[in-house]
Amino acid sequence: MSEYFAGIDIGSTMTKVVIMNQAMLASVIGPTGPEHRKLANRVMEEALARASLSFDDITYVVATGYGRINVPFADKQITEISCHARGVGYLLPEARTVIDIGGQDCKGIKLKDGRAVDFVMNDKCAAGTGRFLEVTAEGLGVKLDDMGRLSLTAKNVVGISSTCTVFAEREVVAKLSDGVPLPDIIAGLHEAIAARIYGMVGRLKIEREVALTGGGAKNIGLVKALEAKLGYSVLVPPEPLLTGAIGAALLGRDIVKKTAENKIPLLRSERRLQEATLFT
Amino acid sequence: MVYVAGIDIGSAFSKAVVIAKSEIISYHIIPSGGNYKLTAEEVAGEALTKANLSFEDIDYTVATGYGASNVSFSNQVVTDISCQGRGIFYLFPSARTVIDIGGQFTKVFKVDERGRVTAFLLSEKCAAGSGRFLQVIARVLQIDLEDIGELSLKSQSRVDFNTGCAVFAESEAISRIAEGASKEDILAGLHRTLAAKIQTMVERLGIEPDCALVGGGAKDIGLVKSIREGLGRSLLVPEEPQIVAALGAALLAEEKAASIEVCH
Amino acid sequence: MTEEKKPEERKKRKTAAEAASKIGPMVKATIGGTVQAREEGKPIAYSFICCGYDEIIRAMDIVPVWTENYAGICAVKRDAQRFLERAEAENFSRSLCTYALCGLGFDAWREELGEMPPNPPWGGQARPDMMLGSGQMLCDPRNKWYQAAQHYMPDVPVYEVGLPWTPYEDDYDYREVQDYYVKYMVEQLRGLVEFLERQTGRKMDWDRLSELVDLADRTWNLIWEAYELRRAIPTPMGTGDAMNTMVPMVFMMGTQEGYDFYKDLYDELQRKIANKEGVIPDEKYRLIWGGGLPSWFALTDFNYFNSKGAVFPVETTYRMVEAIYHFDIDLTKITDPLEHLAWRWLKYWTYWYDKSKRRPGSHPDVERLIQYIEDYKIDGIVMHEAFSCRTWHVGLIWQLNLLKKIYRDIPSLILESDIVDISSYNEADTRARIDAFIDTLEAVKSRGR
Amino acid sequence: MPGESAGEGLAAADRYYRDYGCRARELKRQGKKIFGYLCAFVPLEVLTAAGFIPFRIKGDVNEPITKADTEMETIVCPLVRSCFDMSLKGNYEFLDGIVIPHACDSICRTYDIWKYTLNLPYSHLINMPHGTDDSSLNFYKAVLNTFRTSLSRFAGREISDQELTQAIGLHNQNRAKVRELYELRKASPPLISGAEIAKVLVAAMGIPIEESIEMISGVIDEVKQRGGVLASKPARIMVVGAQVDNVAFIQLIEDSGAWVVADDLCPGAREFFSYVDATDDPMDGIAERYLRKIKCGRTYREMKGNYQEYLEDRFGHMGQMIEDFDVDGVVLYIYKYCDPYGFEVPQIKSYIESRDTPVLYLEDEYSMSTIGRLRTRIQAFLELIGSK
Ligand SMILES: Nc1ncnc2c1ncn2[C@@H]1O[C@H](COP(=O)(O)OP(=O)(O)O)[C@@H](O)[C@H]1O
Ligand SMILES: Nc1ncnc2c1ncn2[C@@H]1O[C@H](COP(=O)(O)OP(=O)(O)O)[C@@H](O)[C@H]1O
Ligand code: SF4
Ligand code: SF4
Ligand code: SF4
Repeated sequence: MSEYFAGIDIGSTMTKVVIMNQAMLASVIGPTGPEHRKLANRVMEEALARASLSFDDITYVVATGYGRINVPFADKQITEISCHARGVGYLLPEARTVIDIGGQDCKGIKLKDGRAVDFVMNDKCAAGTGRFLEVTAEGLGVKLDDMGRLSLTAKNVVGISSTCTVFAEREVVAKLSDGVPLPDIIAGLHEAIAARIYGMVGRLKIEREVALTGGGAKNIGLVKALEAKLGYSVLVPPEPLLTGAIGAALLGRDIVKKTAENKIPLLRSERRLQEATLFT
Repeated sequence: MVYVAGIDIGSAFSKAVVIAKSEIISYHIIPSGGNYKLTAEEVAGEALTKANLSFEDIDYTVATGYGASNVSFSNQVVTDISCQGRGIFYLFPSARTVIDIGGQFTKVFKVDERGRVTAFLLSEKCAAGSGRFLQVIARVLQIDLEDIGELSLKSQSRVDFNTGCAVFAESEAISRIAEGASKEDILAGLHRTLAAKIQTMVERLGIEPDCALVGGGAKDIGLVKSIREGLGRSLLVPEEPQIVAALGAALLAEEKAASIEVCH
Repeated sequence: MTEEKKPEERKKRKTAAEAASKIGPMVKATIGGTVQAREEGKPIAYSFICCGYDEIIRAMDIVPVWTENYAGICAVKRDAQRFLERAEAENFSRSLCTYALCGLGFDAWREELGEMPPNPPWGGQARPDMMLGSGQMLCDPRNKWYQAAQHYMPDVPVYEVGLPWTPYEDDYDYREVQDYYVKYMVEQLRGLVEFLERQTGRKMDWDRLSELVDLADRTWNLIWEAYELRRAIPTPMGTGDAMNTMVPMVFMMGTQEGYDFYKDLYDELQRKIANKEGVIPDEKYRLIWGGGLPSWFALTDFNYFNSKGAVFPVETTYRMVEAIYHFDIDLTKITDPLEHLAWRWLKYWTYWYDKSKRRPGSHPDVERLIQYIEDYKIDGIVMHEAFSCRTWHVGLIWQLNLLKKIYRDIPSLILESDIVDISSYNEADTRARIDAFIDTLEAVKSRGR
Repeated sequence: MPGESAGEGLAAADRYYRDYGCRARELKRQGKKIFGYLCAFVPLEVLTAAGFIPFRIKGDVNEPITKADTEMETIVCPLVRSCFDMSLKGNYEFLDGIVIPHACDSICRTYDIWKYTLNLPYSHLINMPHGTDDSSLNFYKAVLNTFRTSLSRFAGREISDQELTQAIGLHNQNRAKVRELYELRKASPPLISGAEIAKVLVAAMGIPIEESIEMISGVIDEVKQRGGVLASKPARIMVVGAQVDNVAFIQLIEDSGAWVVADDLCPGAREFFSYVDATDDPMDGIAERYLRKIKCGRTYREMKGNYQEYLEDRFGHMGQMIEDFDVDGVVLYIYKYCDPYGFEVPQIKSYIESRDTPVLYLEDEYSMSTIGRLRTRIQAFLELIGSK
């Protein structure tokens, strides 16, 4: 009988689920937003449907991400640091450093033999996170998806001095009103955020290869800005948003394997696919 | 009849006021959006339409606010602090301390018996002390900005907040909800946080009665209540607190128009 | 209060005083000189400005590298961010003194490369043979910075010079304790001399030291007299320029070049006063820069003030001298140069104590503000709160509160930014604040009319 | 039911921790004089000898800082701001004076603000030198004598050598008790949790020294009696940092699946592990301890020998503790705007890591609101230790 593992990554912005056995069988990405959080089970159900499995077929469920504590149907909670490390170790084994740019935080992880050995994390200030771009995109009236592409057409990148997200928004709007071309502003934003990320992740003594994960990796402008800072190109997994969820599923698989090897009983929670009680 | 206009291009909202003989003929408020130049034209145009006037009817226009320099049709730019002072003097001649809760900053200032601003303080370099904080929260809680105040008054047990950053207030609010807090209690907590920051500024400047509260934040009755309780005194709040600077700008425009008349 | 609309042109910062315009080249030469000294194998020491013992360094022919100054230069060139980021990558908090962070980032980078980081401003900061730390009460970073730098240069020795001054207290008068303070400082300075002798293999020329100490004394007096000339209306020199002319005061004491500089400045100011030549012809508001180091990347803000009719005839920042003939002891009678340095230091820091004791509830810092406000006919106070330095920037609010309490209500503005980190600065915001402040100055002035 | 006497250890500690200052308030009513202080560098022996009760001013992570901001900039260490805030809000209304050491810029630069805004009958700054060489030591002795004289003036009587010697004895006894308490952490699992110890030590900062000795003795007895009640957890953690005067942070680590078994903190090992030696002039022993024996970033230590030896001299006590208490990982916990520690982070980190002990460096505010964001980091750190 084949064993199936699920990883669920409840991020601050996006909820991601993958189901794996030896390979990835299904994945779903949905927004986290406050009203969606209680629907974590729906995202899970959808993934199961895509994999044509029922919840009882799943051997082990690992939850990760910012909302991991609130997943009643998970067997174990593991931090996104370990999950991203595991995910990258699997997807891009040559990577030594991971930079994960999520919705509300940004992490740097140092890898050795596919395991996290050190990490840094910023979540004190929104600058340097996906939210920075979301907020400013909104201020500029640009779709988030277009930010990266637009910035690549910049001619004179403008400097953005504010690091506070809210103030940066105003700064860019003022620049726009002053007639500065949109691409130049967006490129400036990418540069500012790349500098923040680079300074923070630099604490780990960045080693090649560098893998970029999380939503920020979907932004080509940001990727380019970071590459300019690093002086070399980075690796991006095919779907960077899923890295943590894949890592979670894999860690679940590791746990099951290890318990089997050591012939110790597998500890599983009394789980059932129920609504996550995030709201009362 | 001499018509003049005051345009206040704020960081969050743009306001236009048309007056004649020091009486408000019409006013209009729209979000500032991504292009101040167009916004200015739009908000002024709307206000004029309401007054059944056209741009040609306006003798003099004073622009103020964050995006004042983008108002292509203005005759003069005046700092918003002077406009606020003028507007307050018109509305509440007895006010000596004024709190202005705007989109990016909170300002506290003192005005003298002629509406001149003699001292002021601006909130710190962080959006957490401004009205923007409320906007962020309104969005995350999926309620209309207008409803914030009413809702927070229903709070039974306030959730205490302590965050430095407006953007993070959002995630803090989400986690508090996850912990089971109600929207009402969260709002009440945020109001308290904001009010405490504002209170600190007022105390630093030294409060003198009467105290007026203006700016978009003054439309939030929950916040007003929280500030009133914190300061332990009553507050003068205009009917439409958001247009005070624009009104002041219009009044200054009127003075200017008059003096030009005299010159001719 | 109002301003007719006209297109805003971005002005390049200009210095009013000719003397001030000489500073740029002087500093450039100093920094270039250290890089050259390194090549020539002259002994180089990292050192802090306003250290209180410039003369010892000069008398020993040691080439000082003023590390705070270099960070300031990086900031002026708006090229400090990469060094700050580098320091952050070394795990230094971004809340620490950005002079230190910029310097440490630079050092870490230079040591890693074995050569200067790419395109260093003005040729870069030379690697030292020794570092002279500061155990003054002035600040922690000056105590910790070189210790931290040793992490990147473990072979470079540090000597820490303790030069505390007596606190202003209610429970005793500083004169009760000054003797043991001086004794300690002399011991520390002697230790410094011995350290330098050990490091360089040279002997101190005590006569030369005495001469330099005397030269510095004369420079102190000269500076004081030159700066007092700025009381004139219109004032011939503002704080924007003083942020340049402070250079010889804070790190060229005991040099003939420094003395000559102030001689020229003195003559220039006198000439200007005679011709009624001011920073701006029509002064509307006279302001005091009442606290805080400037944002080095935004010195043009001073010109902005000028454009609004405001001038700064006086500042407390960097005014690191008093006329020594005003001290309550005759310094010239103290012939031992080390003792002389110690007493000068102590008397400088305690200069306003007696005055303050005479006004109930006062404090020396506030007393100094009051004196300047009176002497220079000041209409308003501007301060700058730089987030990364506690030493000069904590207590500003309190000083204003106290001023209001024991003296009078006077318009004030506290700008918030930093000395080096430009990400804390927003020109539009700053200028909006300045505009608002000018409005209040006008309102307060017109009340009198 | 907690009784009235301080004797019964844990319960008393809990009560004093929860209602910090309650005992001082009582004593004040009985006519005692209470002296507030900040930081480990105030020689408490002198205060005790003068018959005054030293009371360490504490912040409150649950209380947002508001009042302090009306008088003081926010670019100060948040701990100091919170302490000041609590004082302004009247929580320490019973103080007769404050004694502040020249510890760090945050403390030193706010001294005047404190002094002027609180307007207490007595205030004094102990102007400690940075250096530890002989001339600095002599100077420090003179500074301490100035303090002694000033305090005598306030007390209206001399402070005798005999009183000093007696006070030294008491404080040393207290220190010995704390050491004994720490011994209980060496077992695996420890006999007493980090959170419990933190509570006891914080409680001890706010009560007279005799009562502290009694309370800690009580705790030791109780813990020995109850035996090994704590569950086994996979990691043993040491916390290094400045003043951590609340349990929340330690509790957070322990809730995440580890025991906190050692520290270099105030209040904690930094402050309690070194004794005052008996010397002919009691002030000699006091000066020696505070200037040379307490190892804190604010004090400058000269390099003797090569750089490695120098690091050993500065941070060796941390290494020793890691060994003695069988520590698996170190959490380096520094407040924003803390200059003495901020500049040492790379050195401490590399020193500890060179001993093959992982380090988690956290920079924090002083507020409960940050606990959530610290949690993920701590859990990840524990996962990382666990997978080693
Ligand atoms: N197509 C896209 N282009 C650019 N950015 C994107 C895109 N999709 C998502 N993002 C960014 O990714 C972030 C979410 O990333 P994610 O790694 O899922 O974060 P979290 O785990 O915190 O939810 C969003 O804030 C958004 O800015
Ligand atoms: N109807 C409303 N109810 C509550 N708050 C409001 C309302 N309208 C605006 N606000 C608040 O007022 C702020 C904008 O105030 P405003 O004075 O217009 O600022 P600015 O001039 O900077 O644009 C917004 O950030 C929002 O928090
Ligand atoms: S005084 Fe301030 S700016 Fe100068 S070194 Fe010290 S902390 Fe830095
Ligand atoms: S860490 Fe050092 S300076 Fe800070 S309170 Fe403790 S002993 Fe004092
Ligand atoms: S934590 Fe640091 S800054 Fe705060 S009081 Fe202690 S030594 Fe000073």
